[in-house]
Amino acid sequence: MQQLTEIRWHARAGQGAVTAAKLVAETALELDQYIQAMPEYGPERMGAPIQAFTRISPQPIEIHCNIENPNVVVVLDESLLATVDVARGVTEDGVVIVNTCKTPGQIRTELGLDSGKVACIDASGIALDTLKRDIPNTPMIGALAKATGLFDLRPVIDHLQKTFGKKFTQDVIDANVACVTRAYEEVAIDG
Amino acid sequence: MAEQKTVAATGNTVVAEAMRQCKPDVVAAYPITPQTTIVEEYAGFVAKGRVHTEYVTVESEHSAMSACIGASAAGARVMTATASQGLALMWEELHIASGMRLPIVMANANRALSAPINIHCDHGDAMGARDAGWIMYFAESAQEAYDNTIMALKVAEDPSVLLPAMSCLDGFITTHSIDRVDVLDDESVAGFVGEYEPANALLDTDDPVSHGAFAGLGGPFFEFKRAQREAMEAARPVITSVGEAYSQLSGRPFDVIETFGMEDAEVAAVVIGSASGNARHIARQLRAQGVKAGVVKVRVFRPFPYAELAEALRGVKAVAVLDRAESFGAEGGPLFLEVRSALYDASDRIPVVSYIYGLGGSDVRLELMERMFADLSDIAAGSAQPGKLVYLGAR
Amino acid sequence: MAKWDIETIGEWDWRQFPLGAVIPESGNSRDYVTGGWRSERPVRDKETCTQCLLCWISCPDSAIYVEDEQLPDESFNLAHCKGCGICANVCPVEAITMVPEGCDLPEVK
Amino acid sequence: MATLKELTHREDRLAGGHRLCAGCGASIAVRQVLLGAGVEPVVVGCATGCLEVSTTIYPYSSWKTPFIHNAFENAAATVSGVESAFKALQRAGKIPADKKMKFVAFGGDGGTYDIGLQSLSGAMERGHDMVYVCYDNGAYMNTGIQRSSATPKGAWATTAQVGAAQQGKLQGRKDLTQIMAAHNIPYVAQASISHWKDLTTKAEKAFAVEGPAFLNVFAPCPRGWRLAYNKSVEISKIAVQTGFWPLYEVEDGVWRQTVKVHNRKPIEEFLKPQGRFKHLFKPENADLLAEIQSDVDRAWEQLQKRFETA
Repeated sequence: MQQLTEIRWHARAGQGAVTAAKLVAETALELDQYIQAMPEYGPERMGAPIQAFTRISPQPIEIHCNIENPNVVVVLDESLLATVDVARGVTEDGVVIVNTCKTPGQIRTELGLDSGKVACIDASGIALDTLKRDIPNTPMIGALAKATGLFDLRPVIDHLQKTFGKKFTQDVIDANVACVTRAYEEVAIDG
Repeated sequence: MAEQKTVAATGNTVVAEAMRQCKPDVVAAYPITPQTTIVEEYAGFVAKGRVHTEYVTVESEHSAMSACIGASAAGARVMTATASQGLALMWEELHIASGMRLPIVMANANRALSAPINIHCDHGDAMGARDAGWIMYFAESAQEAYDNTIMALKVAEDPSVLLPAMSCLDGFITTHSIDRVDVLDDESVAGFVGEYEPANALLDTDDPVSHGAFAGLGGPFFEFKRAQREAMEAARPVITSVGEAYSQLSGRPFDVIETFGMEDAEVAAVVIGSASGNARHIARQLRAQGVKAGVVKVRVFRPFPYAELAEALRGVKAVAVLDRAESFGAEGGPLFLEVRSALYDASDRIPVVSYIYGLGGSDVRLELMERMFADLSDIAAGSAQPGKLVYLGAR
Repeated sequence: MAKWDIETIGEWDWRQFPLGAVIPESGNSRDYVTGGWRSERPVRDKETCTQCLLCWISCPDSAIYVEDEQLPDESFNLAHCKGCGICANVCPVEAITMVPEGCDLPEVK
Repeated sequence: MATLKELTHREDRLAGGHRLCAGCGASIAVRQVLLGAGVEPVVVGCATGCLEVSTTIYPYSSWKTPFIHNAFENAAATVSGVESAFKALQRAGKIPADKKMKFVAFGGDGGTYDIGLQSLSGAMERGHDMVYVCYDNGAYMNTGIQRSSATPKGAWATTAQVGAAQQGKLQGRKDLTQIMAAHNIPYVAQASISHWKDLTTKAEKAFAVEGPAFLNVFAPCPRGWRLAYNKSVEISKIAVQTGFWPLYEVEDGVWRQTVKVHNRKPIEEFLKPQGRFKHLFKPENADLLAEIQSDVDRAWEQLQKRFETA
C-alpha cells in the first residue's frame, strides 16, 4: 500500500457515498491502517450532489482538509459527470471509478483523461439484481478494491459481514456480499 | 498502560464514549449541529440501560446549562455538550457555573456564530467564552477529543481547582470525521477519574447551605472573583499532573502545548485544533527542504500557557499565529493577542503576524499553510515586514 | 451545623470566604436586625386576643412567636418586625394596635 | 387540611431578618407554601428577584432549607437539574433509596410569566417531581415596577406610564394558570395569601403529587402597587372577592373552584386602594374602567364553564 491514499467520492445525497467512504476506511483499519472518512457536510437534502472523502495511510494522518488531489475518485452516479468536474485534481496515476454501463474508453473521453486508470462498473444494475434497489454504494467498494488494489475482496466481505451483521438480516447481508463480489469480478479497467 | 481498543469512530462518538466512561450522574443537553450526535449517542446509552445517568432533555441550551448548574450544586457529577449558538445562548450560565465553582464538563463542537448562519467549524463560539472562567481544552483529532474530555473531568473536579471545563473539538472536521482512535477500557477510565466528592452539596439536607447568594455593593464579590482567578492558576499544575498520569495510562503524550521542530525553528506557526496537523504537515515538508520551520499547537487555552509559549518560541525569527476566530477591532485574533502577550517579556522582539483562517468551515488547504510559511521566511530573512493581519484564504 | 462565625467578616481576605459564594449556615439572617426599619410597633391586647393565629400566618417577617399553639406574652420578635401592620390589619377582633416607635408605649394589659 | 394550630407545629422555613419590604406579599406566600410542604426536607430554588435578593444578602441566608439561586429566567430548569441529581444519586446508591425529598422553585411574575416561561414550560413538560410557585405581584418589582405580562390592564408601571396619550398598561394579563393547566400536569392551582387554608392545602397537594405541580399565588407588592403596607392581605382578599383572582385548582385535569364567590364585588373595590390605578378614576377614563370590569366578568364566566359542578 502506498504512503497515503486519498479517495474522493461523488454521489447524490442518499446514494450511500458517506456509508461507502466509512466502510472503506473501516476495512482499512481492520488491516491496521490509519484512516479518515468524512462527508462534506452542508444543508443539502436528498438528491443534491455531494462529496465525501476517505484517507488511508500506514502512518498517522495529520492533515484535515478536503481532498484536492485524489488518488482515487469514485462516482456513484453517472449523471453527475455532466454537472460536476469529478476528475478535478486527480493525480497522474490516479484511478477514476464510475458507476456506468459505458466502457472505460467512453468515460475516459468524456472526462478528457489522458493518464491514470479509468474503471467502469454497472453498480446500479448489480444492486438492482441483487438488492432489488438502486443502492450502488457496496458494489462500488468491490470495484474500488479491484481497480485500486488497496485490498483484496476478503477483508471487504469480512468487514461488511461484521458491521451489517449488527443491523441487517442475513438476506440483506448476503445480497451485499454478492454485490461486492460481482462488482469486484465485473469491473472493467482501462489503463 | 491500560488495555485499549482501536476503533474507527467520529470525534462525537468517542466524546460520547468518554462521557459514558466518566459515569456522570446527570447529563442535561440540547441538540445542536454539529454536537447533536454526542447527545444522540448518549441517549442510546440511556435507552440501553448502560448508564445510571439521569439524562435531562431540556428545551434549550440555556436550560441545559441551568439544569447542569442545579445538578452540580446538588452534588452530582455533571457533563453536557453544545456548539455555537447554543454556547452563545448559555453565555450567562457559563459565568454562573464558574462563579459557583461547579466542575461541569462540557464538550463544545466548535462552529461559527451567525450571522450569516453557518454550521461549519470555527472557534468563534469558544473564543467568545474564553473569559467565562472555564478551563478550555482544544483537540486536534478525535483521539485528543476523547483524551481531553476525560482529563478535563479529572482536572475540573480536583479539590484545588473546582472549575468547569470545556473540551472543544472542531465541528464536522473532528466531530463527524471517522478517525482511528484508541479507546481505554471502562474500568481504567472509571479508576482514573475516580469518584466525585462534592463540596457544599445542596442535597445534604442535614447541613443546608445556600448557593447563589447576592454579594452586591460592599459585599465580597471582588474577593470571590479573586478566588476564582487563583483557582484557574491552581489548575495549571493539576492539568500537568493529570496529563502525566493520563499519559501513563494511555501511552499518549500530553502537554498544554505540543511542539514540532521547535528545537531549532526560525519560523513557527502557533495554531489550535484540527488545522495544527496541516501546519505540521507543511513544516515537515519544509524541513525536508532545509527550511527551519516549526509548529506550536495549543492544547489548553485556559489557563493560557504563557510561559510554555514564550519558552517554545525563544530564538524564533518570525511567528505566525493562526486564529480560526475573529476579535473585531483588536489587532488580531484571540490566540494572537495571547501569544503576543506571552512574548512581551521575551528579550528579543519577535515579529508576530496574525492570520485569520478557516472561518465558517472554509477549507484549510495545505497551500494556505505553504503561503503562510513562505511569508514567515521572507520576514525572517528581512525581505518583508510583518503586516498587521492576514486573512488567509479569504477571496 | 456549628454556627458560622462571621463576626470578623469585614476583615476577611479572599482566602477566607467559602467556596463559590456559598453561605454555609442556613437561616442565619435570624441574626440580622431589621427591627430598625420600623416606625410603628404592634402591641397586642391579650384580653381581646382570641389566639386565632391569623396574625402569625400573615406575618411577612416570621416575626410572631408561637409556643404550644399560642402567642406567648411577648409575642413579637422586634428584632425582625418591620412594623408593616398586617397583623393589626388582619386581626378579626382588633386586638393588635400599631403604636409609634419612640413614643411612650400605652400601658399593656 | 391542617388547622392553623396544627400548622404551628411545622417548621417555619423562612427565617426573619430578610430584607424584603415591610408588608411584602412574597414572603407571606413563601411561608404559607412551605408550611404546606409537610415534614420532608425541601430544597428551594429561586429566580432572581426581590425574594431571592432580599433573602440571601451575603453572608446571610433566610432559608432554613437547602437553597439555590441561579439566574432570572431559569429557576425551573435549575431545580429540574437538582431533582435529576437526586434521582441519579439515589440510583447510584449515594443517597438512601428510601429518602424522600421535595423540590420547589419560586419565581416572581417577571421570572415566570415572561422571561422564565420557556424554562418553566420545559421543566413541567419533562415531568420533574417538583413544585413551581409563582408569587405574582404583577410587575418587575425588584428593578422598580416595570410592566410584565402579569400587570393588569390600566395599571401604571414605569414602562407603562400615564399621560395624555396613554393610561397605563394597554393590554390585559396573560392567564398563566390556564397555560400551565394546558401542560396537563398533575396539579395546577391559583391561590392567594389572604386565604391561608386554601393556599396551604393547595401546597400540600402540590407537594404530594408525583410529578410537576404549579401554584400561582397572589402576592401583593405594597411598594409597587402604591398601597399601604398593612393592606397586602386585605387587598388579596378583595382580589378574590371581585373575581379578579379566582381561587381554583386543576387536579388531574379536573377543574374545581376552591373558594366560591357568590356576590362578586365590583372591580373598583380592588382598584381604588391602589395608587397604580388612581388615573382610572378620572371621569375621562370611565370607559376604561368599564372595560376592565367587563374583562373580569368575561374571564370569570369563561372560567366557571370549566369547573366541575359537583
